Amino acid sequence: FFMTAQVCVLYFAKSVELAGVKEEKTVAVPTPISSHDLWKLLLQRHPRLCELQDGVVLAVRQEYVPIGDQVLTLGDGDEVAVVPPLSGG
Amino acid sequence: FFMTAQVCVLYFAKSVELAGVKEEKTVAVPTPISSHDLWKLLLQRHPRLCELQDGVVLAVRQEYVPIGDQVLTLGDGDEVAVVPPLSGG
Amino acid sequence: MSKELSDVFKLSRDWLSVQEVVDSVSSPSCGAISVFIGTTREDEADGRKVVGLEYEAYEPMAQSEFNKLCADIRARWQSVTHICVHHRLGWVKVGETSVVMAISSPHRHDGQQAIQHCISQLKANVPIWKKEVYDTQEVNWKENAE
Amino acid sequence: MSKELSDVFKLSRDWLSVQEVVDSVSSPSCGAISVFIGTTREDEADGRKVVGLEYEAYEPMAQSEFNKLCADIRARWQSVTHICVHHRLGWVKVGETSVVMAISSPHRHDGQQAIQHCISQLKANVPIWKKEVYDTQEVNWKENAE
Repeated sequence: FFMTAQVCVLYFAKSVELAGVKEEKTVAVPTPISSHDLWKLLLQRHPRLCELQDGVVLAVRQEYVPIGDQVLTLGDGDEVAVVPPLSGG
Repeated sequence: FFMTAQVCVLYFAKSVELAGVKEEKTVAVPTPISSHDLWKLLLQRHPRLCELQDGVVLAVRQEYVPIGDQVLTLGDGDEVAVVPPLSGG
Repeated sequence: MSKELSDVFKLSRDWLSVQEVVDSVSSPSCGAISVFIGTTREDEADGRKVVGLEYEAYEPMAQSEFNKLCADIRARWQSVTHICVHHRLGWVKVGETSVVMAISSPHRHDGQQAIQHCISQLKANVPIWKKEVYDTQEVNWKENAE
Repeated sequence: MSKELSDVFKLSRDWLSVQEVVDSVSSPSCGAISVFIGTTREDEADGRKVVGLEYEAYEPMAQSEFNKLCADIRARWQSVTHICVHHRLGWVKVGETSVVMAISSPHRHDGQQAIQHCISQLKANVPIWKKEVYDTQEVNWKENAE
């Protein structure tokens, strides 16, 4: 039994250039969903994101989530971010 | 065969209070002399310096010299300093 | 003596003031302030000269990761009193300061270890990115080694 | 790129400027500046309150010991670029800064280790002394633990 959540997807750094967008306010996403499947869904929307494959992680509700088996339960309005390798400092 | 040098003795920190003087421009000192005997000579001039006994060192021509067997060759005008434990910083 | 502790994080599009960061961690109970300042270095890559860096952040998450980092620092070095980090966003010319951080503590050893942990964990965990901009107009997104 | 190195030591009867010390080690080749600031802490000893510290130095020897310390630092961390230490003399009220030191280096690790060595060796080897002055007018010459 799956539901759909309307999440807000944020892009940062190189992922903005690859996706061609900084923010998508309502993206329909099945929930629950593994972080791996969530990433695949974003890759379908923006195939050039595959350049980031190595080193990218997601942030869900402002918490880091590695791309893998972890199952995420999403709600409407939740923030999902594409997080390329950090370079602050 | 001993000679005598007229050295300048400088006192710092607590040794100023104990000696009652900051600087003695010409103090006659036999040379060569061990640093231990040089310290004894200063103690004879200012007996209260014995309060510093533990932890004091000398500086001769602005180089540290521990109080011990080291033999010093002094010349007229050489600077000898009484160096209580440091507390900079 | 009750001890007030402060954790201050600021993302700024303006020039950073070292004095302001130092002042914000000063405390009469602290004998030691450890400071780290990161600046953009003159550099070359493949014959191109770096003219500056462009920073961006995931701002609310940067603040929450900073809060976690402060909790981690305080768990490791319990004498740490105040922590302050100011980080630039936007365009930072070569030679300008990109980050200033200061930590105060009663004695110096805790603060010195804490400041090293603070900069390495900030680079590892706080969502901030920079791209190098070259004299050829080309750009390159950087990646922290650690 | 030829590298100018500077070692600056100042004994000052005036208030110390952190910015001045930081500026004097800045260099376009350096991405990292490590800073240590020592201040006089509010303290009590046997029920007496410390109101301030009185510093003195064997000035020419302090300079020559600082020069030796810089040579030692440069031998241990060869990427260290500039070293600057400003130290107060005379009367320093509680809460005021007694020493500011900064070291610049291309990358941060060398500078962070060097600054720790710099403060501990300064305390151990540079002929400077302080006495605590209490609210009772009593005084006590201090002794560095290390």
